[in-house]
Amino acid sequence: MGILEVKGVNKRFGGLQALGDVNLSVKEQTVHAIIGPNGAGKSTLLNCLVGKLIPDSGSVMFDGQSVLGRKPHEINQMGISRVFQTPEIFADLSVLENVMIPCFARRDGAFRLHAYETVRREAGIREQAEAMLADVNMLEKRHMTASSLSRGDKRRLEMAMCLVQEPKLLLLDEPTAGMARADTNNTIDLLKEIKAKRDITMCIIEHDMHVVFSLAERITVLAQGTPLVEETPENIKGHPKVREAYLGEAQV
Amino acid sequence: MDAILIQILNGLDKGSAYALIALGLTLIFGTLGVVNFAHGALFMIGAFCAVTLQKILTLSVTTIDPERTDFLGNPMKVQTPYVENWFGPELGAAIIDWAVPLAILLAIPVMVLVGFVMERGLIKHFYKRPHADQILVTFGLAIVLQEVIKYFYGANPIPTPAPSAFKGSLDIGVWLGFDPYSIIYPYWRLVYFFFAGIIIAGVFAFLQFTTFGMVVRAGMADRETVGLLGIDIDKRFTLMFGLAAAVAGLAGVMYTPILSPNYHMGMDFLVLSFVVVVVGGMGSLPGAVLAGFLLGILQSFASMNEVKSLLPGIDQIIIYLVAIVILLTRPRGLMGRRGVMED
Amino acid sequence: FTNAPTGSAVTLGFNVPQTGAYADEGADELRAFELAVEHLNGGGDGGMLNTFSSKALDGTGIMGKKVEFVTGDTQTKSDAARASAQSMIQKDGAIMISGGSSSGVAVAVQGLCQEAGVIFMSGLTHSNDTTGKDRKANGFRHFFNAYMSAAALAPVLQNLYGTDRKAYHLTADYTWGWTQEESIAAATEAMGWQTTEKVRTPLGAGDFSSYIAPVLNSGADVLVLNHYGGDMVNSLTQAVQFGLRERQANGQDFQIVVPLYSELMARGAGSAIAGIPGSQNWDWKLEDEGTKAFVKSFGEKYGFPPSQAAHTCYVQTLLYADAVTRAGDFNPCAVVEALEGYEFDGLGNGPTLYRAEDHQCFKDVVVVKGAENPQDEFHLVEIVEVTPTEQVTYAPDHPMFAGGALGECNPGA
Amino acid sequence: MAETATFDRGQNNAATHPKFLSVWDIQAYYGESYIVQGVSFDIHEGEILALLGRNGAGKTSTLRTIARLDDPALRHGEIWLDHKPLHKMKSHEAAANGIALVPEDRRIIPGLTVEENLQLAQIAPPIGWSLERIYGLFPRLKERRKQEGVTLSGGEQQMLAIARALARDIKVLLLDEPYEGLAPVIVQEIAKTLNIIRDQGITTIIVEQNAVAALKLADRAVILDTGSVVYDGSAQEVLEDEALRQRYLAI
Amino acid sequence: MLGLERKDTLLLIAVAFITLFAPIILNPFPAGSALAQFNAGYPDLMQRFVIFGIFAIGFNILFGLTGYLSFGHAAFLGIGSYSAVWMFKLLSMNVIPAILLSIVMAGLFALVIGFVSLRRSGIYFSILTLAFAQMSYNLAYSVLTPITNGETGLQLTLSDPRILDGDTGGGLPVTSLFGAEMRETTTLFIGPWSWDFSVGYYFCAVLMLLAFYLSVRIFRSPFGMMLRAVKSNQQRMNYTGLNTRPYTLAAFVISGMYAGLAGGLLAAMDPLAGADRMQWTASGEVVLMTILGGAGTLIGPVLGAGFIKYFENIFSKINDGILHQWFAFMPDGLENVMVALIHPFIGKGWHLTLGIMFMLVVIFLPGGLVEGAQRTGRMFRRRDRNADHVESDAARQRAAAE
Ligand SMILES: Nc1ncnc2c1ncn2[C@@H]1O[C@H](COP(=O)(O)OP(=O)(O)OP(=O)(O)O)[C@@H](O)[C@H]1O
Ligand SMILES: Nc1ncnc2c1ncn2[C@@H]1O[C@H](COP(=O)(O)OP(=O)(O)OP(=O)(O)O)[C@@H](O)[C@H]1O
Ligand SMILES: CC(C)C[C@H](N)C(=O)O
Ligand SMILES: [Mg+2]
Ligand SMILES: [Mg+2]
Repeated sequence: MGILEVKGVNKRFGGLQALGDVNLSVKEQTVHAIIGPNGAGKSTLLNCLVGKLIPDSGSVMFDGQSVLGRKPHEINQMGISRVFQTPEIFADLSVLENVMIPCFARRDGAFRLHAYETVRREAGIREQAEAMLADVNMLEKRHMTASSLSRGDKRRLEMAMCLVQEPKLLLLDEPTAGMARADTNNTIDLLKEIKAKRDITMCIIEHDMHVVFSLAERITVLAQGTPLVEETPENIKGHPKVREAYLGEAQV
Repeated sequence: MDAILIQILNGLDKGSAYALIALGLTLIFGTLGVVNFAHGALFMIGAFCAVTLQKILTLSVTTIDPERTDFLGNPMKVQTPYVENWFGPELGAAIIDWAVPLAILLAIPVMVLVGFVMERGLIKHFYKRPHADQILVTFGLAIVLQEVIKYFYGANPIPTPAPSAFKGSLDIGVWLGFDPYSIIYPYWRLVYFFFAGIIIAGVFAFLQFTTFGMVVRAGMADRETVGLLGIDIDKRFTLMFGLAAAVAGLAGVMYTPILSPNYHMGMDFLVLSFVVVVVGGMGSLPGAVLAGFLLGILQSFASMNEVKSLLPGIDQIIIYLVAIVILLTRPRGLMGRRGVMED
Repeated sequence: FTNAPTGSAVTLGFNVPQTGAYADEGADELRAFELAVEHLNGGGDGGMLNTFSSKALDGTGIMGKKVEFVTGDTQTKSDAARASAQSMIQKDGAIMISGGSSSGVAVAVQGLCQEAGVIFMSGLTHSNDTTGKDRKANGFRHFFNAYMSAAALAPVLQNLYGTDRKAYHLTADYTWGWTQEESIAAATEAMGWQTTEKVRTPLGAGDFSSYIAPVLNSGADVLVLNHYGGDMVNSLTQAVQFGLRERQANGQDFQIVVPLYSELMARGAGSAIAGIPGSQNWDWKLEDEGTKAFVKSFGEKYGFPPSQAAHTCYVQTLLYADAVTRAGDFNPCAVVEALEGYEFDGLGNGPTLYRAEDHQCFKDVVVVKGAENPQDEFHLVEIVEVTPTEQVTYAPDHPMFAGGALGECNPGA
Repeated sequence: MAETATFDRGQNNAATHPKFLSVWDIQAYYGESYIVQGVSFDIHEGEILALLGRNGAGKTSTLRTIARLDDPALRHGEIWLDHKPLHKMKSHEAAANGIALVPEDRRIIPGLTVEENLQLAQIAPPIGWSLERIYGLFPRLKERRKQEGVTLSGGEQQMLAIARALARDIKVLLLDEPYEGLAPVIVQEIAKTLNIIRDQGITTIIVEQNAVAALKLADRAVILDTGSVVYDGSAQEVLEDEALRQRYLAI
Repeated sequence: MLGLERKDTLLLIAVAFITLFAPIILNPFPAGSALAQFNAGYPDLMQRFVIFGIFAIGFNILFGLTGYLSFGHAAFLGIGSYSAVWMFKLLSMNVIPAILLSIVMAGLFALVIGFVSLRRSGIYFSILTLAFAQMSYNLAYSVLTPITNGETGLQLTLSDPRILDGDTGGGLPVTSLFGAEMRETTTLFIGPWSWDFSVGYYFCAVLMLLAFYLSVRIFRSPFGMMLRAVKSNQQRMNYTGLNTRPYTLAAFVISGMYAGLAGGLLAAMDPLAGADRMQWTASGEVVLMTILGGAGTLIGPVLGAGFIKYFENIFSKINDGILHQWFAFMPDGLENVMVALIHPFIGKGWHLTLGIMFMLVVIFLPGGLVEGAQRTGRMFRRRDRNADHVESDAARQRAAAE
């Protein structure tokens, strides 16, 4: 049994079968990559996991519990965090506050009326957030308003926001897209480090094969809404179908 | 039965007014995304175009009639309109009589101009500003416009009768086989209804059969990108504003025989027109028109004695009640588009 | 007592609607106040000071103190009106407040003046409540009320339209509308009319068509419009548009009645008003000396005849000044005493009494109708009859006025 | 193919040199923050220029300035395209003169379908590729043409953004991270397309984090760091000079 | 101090100082001088300043932080007033129970209305709140007259039971705080100046300071941060494991209670509750106050409230007679020209002036009055550009918003 069990999930958008009978099992404390051509349904699948979309049929179990029918915040509180394909951050807030909010969410749950304490006094939370920002090399930008970050920085910020929650399952939708190569490498290291430090499971979507092959232990290839193969990285590299449908002449 | 029919007719009429106002408002609010609290003022200015034309047409030469005396016992000043002097008393009187429809000719250029000036001079700087700022500035403008009108025309309503050809009413009931007088409908209201129909159809056709509507909507959603595609969106926004102002103004002109114009009529309609637009759904022209008619008719029904005796006060709150119910059952009003002013 | 004048001047507070639907009434009231102050201070031609039966006033202000005034905006809202009155009392030291153009405002401000210990000489307020259940010792009303309108109108209506009539009421849905509806219905029923329906309409409805249309088939043959201001202009115009006046019902011509009239409303309604009967507190076309004097000084100063709003406010100011002078004291309680039961003449409408029990003024009521062919814009209203005082007088404990108590006069701090 | 440009700083050479697009000492601000700090380079017709640099170096800001968007605001410097002063234009005028920008976050217009997004590009002249031709290049878009543009998958949106640029008759194509989020096969496709575009004489500036891919395609490279040019030379050289890459790109 | 940061403490002290000395500050001109017209230091207006300040502070907690624009907040003000007057009629003239009931009732209504309205966002939310408030207003004006006394407004009468107070003698009783009458005023004369110190004003002022202090705490609390996050990106909130609904609802209820408090105080100062208080124009007014002062800033709403109330009460009272007094020193012709020029803007033209001021402020001071204050402040201390401005962070957040 994996920590995440997706069984027979279907999702249609009008005439389009975005997901057709997807089965996926992600083992605890592994990094599982999902790759596939554009429009294959990768993001749609993640959307079904975090409650953004409700599949037409099928089941999604996390840690032995079904996530279907739960609200996004409940799912998050179960231990699933997600980095989106286009950065979703609190654009009007400072970088530091962006990271503090998930810290609060982790400590206090989905709602707590702490209207009389001051944020300043929450030293523990702030230290946590600053430590996280330091990890992603953004500490010196902590007082910037998030909207004025460059795009690559926004991605790093979003990742920090998810990591700081110490989720059991981290879903990453193209976390390094638009990141400079150096930062991509840093990110790979960071994810590896976190993985080593904590019992975390990761599910990663990437088009950057360097990232995929540096991190993934299992790879599922999705094409036109259905899993094509699920294999170890070594086997994927040489897989003819995958080469044709996805990799092309790319060097991996 | 006839009581219900007559309420439907009344509702259609009220509905056309709501629909016309909401239509203009949707162009600015639902399409340009500007919370225009001055829209009511535009409606009012339209109405005062009719008043002004009437005033112009009755500009008079003053002669002293020593036979008669005025209220202080001084010799009486007699006023004869210039038009009667120029065109003869009969034609002159007829022209004066037709002041309201003629005012359309005055209102179109005036309103388009007002729209242009307002957009270029003020609104232009507020597209990127928060809605709150738009509210403040347009509300300020509305107050200013309304006070200016009050300064020149006073606070009391000014009668602007329909041409005498449209006085009286049509006995629709007789056609349908009811007793005479059971369903009657004033001619001018019929005119208003058809007028509304024409304007609505015209605006729809313009936006449907040209790319104008699409471009403006796109420009609203993302003006930067539209600029990257070589489109001068500012010009189109200005035009759109002129169009919206003209629609609002014409709605006002033709409404004057039904509602004697006064300086606060715009504010009176303002809140209601926002409700109509939102119930129709942000950004949807058909939605605005539909909601206008729907609320008009419902309001008519709610003012029937039978209904009122069951639910006292229902006629005063029906619009709001319906608005609440619709907005709770349909998240984006009747036909709203996703993402328009939802945050 | 509150705001006792110490210097060489005394300050009066004129609280009128300067914005909102009644702004024109307010403007006319203000003109009248200014004129009154001018006359009190010995300026102008003296106006009604010359015709007033009391000769206490001599054009040297009030008790030798020059009259000054402050103005405020009621916005025709109770809240704003009270704020404005408060500021006149607290900031400007006004010792008397007058003006206003709505019963709600009048009652609210009257209550305030009672608490603050100043005199309130109300302006336009027609609801029975002002001197009925909401009467106050410090407040006086020169305007007539709904009951008196009804009492004056009823006989005229009987003459015009007979005793076999079915009336349909459209009523502005608030306190003033209700009391007028109640009064008119009672008076007309007393002479044999039936009331088929009383329909309440929301304030400022704009389009009344859905209330008017059902009148057609209701079996009624008279429509009573208990509306005022813009509402009345619209409901009347629309009723005429719906052809009510050309209609026949129950074998008689259909008729419309507007119990409370004003010249400004008549102007707004245009030709629709022709022939419609109603009542007024006063009209500039009255023939008495006081009226003539007032119309002359007002007309010469402003170029048009005064409205009934102007008249009321002018008279209220003179009356107050006179009462102070007669009492020889600015103390509100002395003023109240001087005004209670006071009889006078020469301020229009003939001999007049300020009744002690409820501070309502009793005088002739003017029944009017819209002119068919007005000779100019000032003759939109014709006087039908001047109803003598006796006919509109009622007992202080009349049920329509019951439930209130004057309390004691309050001189304040 | 490209002559390595040597730019005389402090002088506007655009008028005298037969350069196609000249950017001279542009300085641009977001509000009060000084972001583009005097960038100069020029390009010949049909050249492909790779504009590289770390996150936050100012690449996007430079492209936006050239496309004449309101933000960042150009306060100093000149931009000449084919003897026309872009720096005096607004973005829609620049577009009419042949500039097209494929923005980094794609900027598909909400509320419009895929096809409407393309049609919108063809409202103002000059008009480029026909819809058929575009669909020929991106069959995926043809399939999805009735769908609302913003619901496309990330990669599909990227295709639409590029397609939208091609729908106009352009002289200069500014690509801000065109490969981001695209599957390797598609990246190869697009690279091919860019070559086709170059063959038609369209000048391209490409900003890409995937520096290697961009350099392979490009004739010249300009590297930015904190808003200034730190390298301007042949792309080949950057590809080959490890030390250079390490210094400016950390790869 | 008080658990606040230095700059907030300074702000609080400044506000406290200004409110406490308002009777002096607002009456800068000697009584009887030509400019005395501009004095605003009389009890009724000062009370209104602070009461509407409370209203706006509360509104700002909802609008300034979450971005949810309620167009029906006046309903809560009205409910507060009605509750308080009923308390005066039935129980006692002591203001404490009245105000408590106001807050509780307004809170309850806010809970219900907020629960329903918050199911929608953006303009849909605004219209829902507007609809609820308009319904309340229309009903209060007509059908509910037995409870609200309709157009006239709910007032005290001699026949009210007032179980705790017992007989009050002949006149109407007055509101008080354990015997201290709200209307009690001491006037201090110093030279030509006169200053009014009224019990009612100080009562309101203390509550306003309390309300202000609370709002500072809320702004600086994690809760406040969450609300700003809601405004910025609700989606992200949800995917971060936070349930946005209780946050917004809590903000709505808190701001409703502020409105209730304001309504209760209005009634405590002047025991009358009119339906007009619930009309959309009244809801609009608090919106305008907040934006005018600077939404999302701490002190802005109070400034906005003061600004509007000042125009309403001071400008509307200037009449031609006063103008003539001012310009009396000029030659007659010139005097008349000046009066004619200014005439349209004062007295009955005060709305015109207000409208123009709205436009000027929003055009030239995008952040509202607070922004104006900052600019002036900046002008005075050009030197230390980087100095921390008291409000700058909030203003910046606001500028970045939407
Ligand atoms: N709301 C929607 N309505 C209609 N179609 C949709 C919707 N959302 C996604 N789709 C379609 O579903 C398909 C799968 O989309 P998805 O975003 O899951 O792709 P993806 O695998 O993440 O691709 P990419 O790698 O390009 O991001 C696409 O063809 C997309 O156009
Ligand atoms: N709207 C803005 N307001 C203020 N500063 C901004 C804004 N946008 C970008 N910046 C700043 O300008 C600098 C350059 O940003 P730019 O987006 O041009 O970088 P970039 O080179 O494109 O980076 P990336 O590779 O991450 O996309 C960054 O420091 C960024 O923080
Ligand atoms: C203006 C008044 C004469 C009538 C008004 N409606 C009232 O309440 O009394
Ligand atoms: Mg995707
Ligand atoms: Mg970039």
